[in-house]
Amino acid sequence: MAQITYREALNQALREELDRDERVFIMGEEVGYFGGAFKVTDGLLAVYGEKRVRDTPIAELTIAGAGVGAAMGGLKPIVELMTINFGLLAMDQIVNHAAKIHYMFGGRAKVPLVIRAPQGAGHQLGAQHSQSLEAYFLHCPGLLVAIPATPADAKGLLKSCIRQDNPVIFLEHESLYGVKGDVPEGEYLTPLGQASVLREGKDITIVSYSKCVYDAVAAAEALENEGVDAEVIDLRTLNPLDTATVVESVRKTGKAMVVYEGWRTGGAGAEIAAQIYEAAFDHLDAPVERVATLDTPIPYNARLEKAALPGAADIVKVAERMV
Amino acid sequence: MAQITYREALNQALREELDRDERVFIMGEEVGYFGGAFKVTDGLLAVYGEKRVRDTPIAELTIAGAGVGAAMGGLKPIVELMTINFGLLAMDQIVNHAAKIHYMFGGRAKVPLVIRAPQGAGHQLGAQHSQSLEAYFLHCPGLLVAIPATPADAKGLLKSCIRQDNPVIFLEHESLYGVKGDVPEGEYLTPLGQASVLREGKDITIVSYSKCVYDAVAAAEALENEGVDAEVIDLRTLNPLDTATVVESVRKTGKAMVVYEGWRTGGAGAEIAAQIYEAAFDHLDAPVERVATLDTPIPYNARLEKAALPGAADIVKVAERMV
Amino acid sequence: MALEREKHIAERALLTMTETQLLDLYRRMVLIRRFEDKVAEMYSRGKITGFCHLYAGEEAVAVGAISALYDKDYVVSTYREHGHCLAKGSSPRAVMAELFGKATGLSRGHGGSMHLFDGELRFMGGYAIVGGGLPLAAGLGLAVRYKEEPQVVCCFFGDGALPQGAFHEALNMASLWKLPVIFICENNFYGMGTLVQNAICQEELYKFAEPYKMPGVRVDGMDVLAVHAATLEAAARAREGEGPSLIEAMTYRFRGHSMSDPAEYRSKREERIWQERDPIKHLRRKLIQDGRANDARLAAIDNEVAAVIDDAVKFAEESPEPALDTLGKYVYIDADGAE
Amino acid sequence: MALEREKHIAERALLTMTETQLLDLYRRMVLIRRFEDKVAEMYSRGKITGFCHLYAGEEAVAVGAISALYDKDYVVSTYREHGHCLAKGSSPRAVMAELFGKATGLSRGHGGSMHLFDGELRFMGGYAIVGGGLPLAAGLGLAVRYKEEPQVVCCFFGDGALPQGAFHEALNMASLWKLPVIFICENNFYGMGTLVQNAICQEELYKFAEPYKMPGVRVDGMDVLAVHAATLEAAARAREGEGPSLIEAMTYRFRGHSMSDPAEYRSKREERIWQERDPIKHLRRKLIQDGRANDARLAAIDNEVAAVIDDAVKFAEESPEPALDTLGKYVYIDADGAE
Ligand SMILES: Cc1ncc(C[n+]2csc(CCOP(=O)(O)OP(=O)(O)O)c2C)c(N)n1
Ligand SMILES: Cc1ncc(C[n+]2csc(CCOP(=O)(O)OP(=O)(O)O)c2C)c(N)n1
Ligand SMILES: [Mg+2]
Ligand SMILES: [Mg+2]
Repeated sequence: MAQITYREALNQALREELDRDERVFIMGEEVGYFGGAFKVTDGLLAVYGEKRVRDTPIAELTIAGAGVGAAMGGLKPIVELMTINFGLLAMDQIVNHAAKIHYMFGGRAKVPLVIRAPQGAGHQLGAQHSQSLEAYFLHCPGLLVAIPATPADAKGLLKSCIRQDNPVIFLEHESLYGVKGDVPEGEYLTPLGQASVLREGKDITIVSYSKCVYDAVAAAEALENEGVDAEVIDLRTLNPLDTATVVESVRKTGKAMVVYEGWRTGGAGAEIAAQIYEAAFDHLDAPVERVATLDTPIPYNARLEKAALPGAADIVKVAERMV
Repeated sequence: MAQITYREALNQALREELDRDERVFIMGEEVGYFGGAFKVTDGLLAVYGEKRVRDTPIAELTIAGAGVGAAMGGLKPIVELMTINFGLLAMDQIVNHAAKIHYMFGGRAKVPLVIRAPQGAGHQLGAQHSQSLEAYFLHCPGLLVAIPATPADAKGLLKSCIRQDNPVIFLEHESLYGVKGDVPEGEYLTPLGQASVLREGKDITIVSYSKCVYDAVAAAEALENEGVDAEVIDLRTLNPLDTATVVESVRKTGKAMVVYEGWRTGGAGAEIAAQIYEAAFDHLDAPVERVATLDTPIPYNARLEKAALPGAADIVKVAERMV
Repeated sequence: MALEREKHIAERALLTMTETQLLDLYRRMVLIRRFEDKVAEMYSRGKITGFCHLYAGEEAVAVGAISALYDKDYVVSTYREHGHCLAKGSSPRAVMAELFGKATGLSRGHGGSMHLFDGELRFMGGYAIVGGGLPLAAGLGLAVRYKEEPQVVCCFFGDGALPQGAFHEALNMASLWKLPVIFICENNFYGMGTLVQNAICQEELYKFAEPYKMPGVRVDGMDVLAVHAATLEAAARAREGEGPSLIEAMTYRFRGHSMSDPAEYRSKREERIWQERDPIKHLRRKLIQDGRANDARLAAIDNEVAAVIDDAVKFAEESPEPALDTLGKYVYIDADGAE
Repeated sequence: MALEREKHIAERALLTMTETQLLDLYRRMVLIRRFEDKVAEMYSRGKITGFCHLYAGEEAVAVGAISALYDKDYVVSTYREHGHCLAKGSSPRAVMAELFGKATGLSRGHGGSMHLFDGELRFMGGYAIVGGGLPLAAGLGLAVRYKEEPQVVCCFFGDGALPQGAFHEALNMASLWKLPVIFICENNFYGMGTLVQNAICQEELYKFAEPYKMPGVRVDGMDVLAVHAATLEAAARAREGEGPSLIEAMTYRFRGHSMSDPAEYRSKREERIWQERDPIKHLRRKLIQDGRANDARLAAIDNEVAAVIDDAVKFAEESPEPALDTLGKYVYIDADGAE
């Protein structure tokens, strides 16, 4: 198994699926000549040509909508939104169209579309460039939401998403592109809707996804020194949501914390917590804690930004309070 | 006190604020000559003229954005989105602009903008016209969310929203426009962030907002016959969220249910439940239940639509299970 | 004046068409009219519910345009799509059943009046977001070009969609990539109660084509032959890889915006003027004048159509409601392709 | 050719301007250039972080346009807005401090390079969503007209914003309502790495003005006087209630898209050609040729400006970071107006 970056893993998944299926193509701002704003599609234009790696104008609504149309026309588009912040311009095509079409036409139309978008804060990009918006997409029946943390899952989930027939929002974290990890070469599929238990433990369950998974693991290691044995679960997809794995863990530990980078209020953490309560209320010794971004737009100043975001230290602090 | 409809109450609030403050004006599709798609602005054009009651082209992104700009230019715009479904086209101006501007400019700019929009299902309008999207706006620091259930609150909240200086999403329910209730004449302000206890009870707390409040009250009456004494709380605003009133009630009843028309998963109910758990975990005898719309786009067929939506019978059934 | 040239072309079309073709145009227009009249009746009887936007008065646009296409060409439409769907060839039974919310409906009762879809006939759906169909049409055009197929995509939308950003974005993308899309704007002078000149700074909507470097023409949308001819031209161009066109068809809806709109913003006089230009009467008159058909033949078609519509209603009435368990179906497609 | 007429007007502007005015234009352009050069230096030293888009090369556009406005006129900008903000008169200290993320910054360290705001000077902000400022500008124009004030709104955006729906929607609204907005497109040939002709089907961007029934002109964006003259004309029109205009200023960014972009998609040759057309050198040459200023006077300005910039850096360096408790401030405004 090769150690490659999250970025390379995505690039590999794209190559393999472009090779595998003629109907797969990529479209988005700067995905071709520029190789992608975050270089995820680097080198693909040279190999696959303009037909399959298509630069678009800056027009998010119609980029997404053209993806929907192309999918209905028999292709398997992979649309890159340069970041999810700009995806707010495409909400109508994502929520009113992509997510509704299969259902409102009684199952007679389908939209096999993957929309990839980086998101997240941490680079002082300010309020309009630092959002984590998975909660919007989670609250939208008809739309799958994949949100990998590791290079292996970045590859495995992307491939799985491309192969299935529902519209998916595939959210990458801008801070993860350079992260390295073991990634199986060639055919490797991560199933949608299966969380992965990254670390077993018996004292507390830390549920997370995307970048915060690394904070959770770091926190768990720190907690180990204090004699606290934390289990860390990476959800990998938010829809489908693997409640079973989470609940099983909580039944064992009796304590749960959800860690994510979206805003605390109304975020995915509330949903995950609600599902834990609903399925494991009697096993819980304390309320499920949410460690998330403070309810403020993200400030530019480095110190303020850091203070707004959740980190390993926050997790440790909350865990200490809980056990 | 006069018995007037929710629609008339809104119309009254608009008239009073137009009279009170020269900077207040209304803009949106069909708000003038047509009197509003739901006739909320009926008769206003004749009295206030085109300057203050402005018909716009169909261009939601720029209607909202022009509202933001006009607010920054010293006016107090009230923007009507014909329904919140079309508001998805305006998400960029709402989330990336209206909600961020005050913060990202260090408090030096302000956006005193009210965006009114009807929402909700129940009239067989199909998947693209039946959504309840308050959860998106709840998950957006910088944006207030008002969502009145009664005619009195429709008036009182709208006036309060117009008078303050933050951007607000003001969500009306399409099924409530014809509902009548006592509404104080003249000056009447409902404070933002204060839930109202519509019915006191000691056995279970039913937290709701918007149209579902009526279902909750009807269910509470039905439950009374079965000897179950339910307390019903209408949140009235989701941001600010009056957790204190809810928690106080739950401390008393030990059981809580959240009833709302958004989709179950990732909806406001998860957040409300999470806050209840966080503040009153030790007082809860059972998990907080969520009675909400099933996780499917809204179908056209009447029977299916009804089955997808939460109703009084669902509340009763869940309450019976809980007590 | 843009319309003059188009009129000549329409006259030529009349001469070159066979009688079968002409009668087929007539038949399709009558089918739509009768269908819509019946829908209005069924709506007032509570058999059809929700929003319902009728196409009566505009038949020449759908029929003129779609008759200029091949079967495998795609059509994208709006919430006012019964006419487009029927013109594309969908079964009146399945359309009526959908409006009745029945399991036998085109969208299995999940869609209703605003969301018809007929994939086999490449009627790619009615969408209820103003302007929402244009990006989809661009995407379909992209798929056609990608697969190197000869099809075109015909995208209908109202004058009300012109001010939407999606219009601009889709026209740019289609032109930039030379996609085979025919954008047909049904200019019926109103978007709900708003006159076109209160919604857009440029009343001659076809003029928007120019900066996008595509042909823009205005045609008489009450003349099925004029629409047909303009669409033929646009389709030929699209098939030759020369890219999209914009056609503005001047038309009029004989009824209110939807079943609940009495259209009080329009004058009786205006309505009368347009009713005199009824596209069906117009074609009927022409056919008889030119000796291409006689009264009896046309009356026979009228009767035929009436029977088809009655049958459609009967079918819809007798069809079952969708089973309650279909509520949760069609939200997702399983890995094995099941729903 | 659109540029020819504009060139004559520019020549006239040179003749009619006072020496003070001309030197002020020069001073402002030099100020921006030196500021940006210093920002690049500070960025590479890690004093400035995040995304940072420099304006070097494009100074003639901001300075030409804004010098044609009155103080109370509004300016709306993008993430590449240091130049517009300085041209509008903001203190280099407060701008630099903002880039340093300091409490003394224009946006108190909450905004950074992309989000400058100076309400008193009616610099209405830099926005980082491509096309996001256009609807705001329409709204500001509406406010001006509502209050029956004589101001205009000058809205800057890049060529990359042309394909956005917001462009179309805002131009339509501004024209329909005759709003006093001057839309200035800074056509620097690239949106990030994408050539304008790969993003929009119409390379002569000013031609988009026509269907919106507003004047559209293309000006030499390396000639401050040409931009100034075109803006004066548009502003006069707007003030007279005749509505918006579109100005396309042909310009070039001397650096990459942002500090992290080496601009590998551009040829050295192309960059050299444009550097020869440096707007500052261009004005300098003209002033000397026409005897409106001499080398010494211009050099004195250069030195003055250098001192201002050094002072700005010193100020920014020495300013405090925002207090940690400002993190939760400015999210909402309390009922009593407090934050
Ligand atoms: C984005 C959006 N905004 C508003 C509406 C509400 N609405 C439905 S139809 C309509 C008018 C559209 O007029 P036009 O495009 O001219 O079509 P016509 O009804 O005349 O065929 C409006 C405003 C909508 N469905 N979608
Ligand atoms: C809506 C949106 N999409 C994409 C981006 C990413 N982005 C930032 S600047 C830029 C290029 C814009 O180019 P242009 O408008 O020509 O301005 P320039 O940078 O040349 O001044 C892009 C794609 C964004 N900020 N906003
Ligand atoms: Mg119309
Ligand atoms: Mg550019």
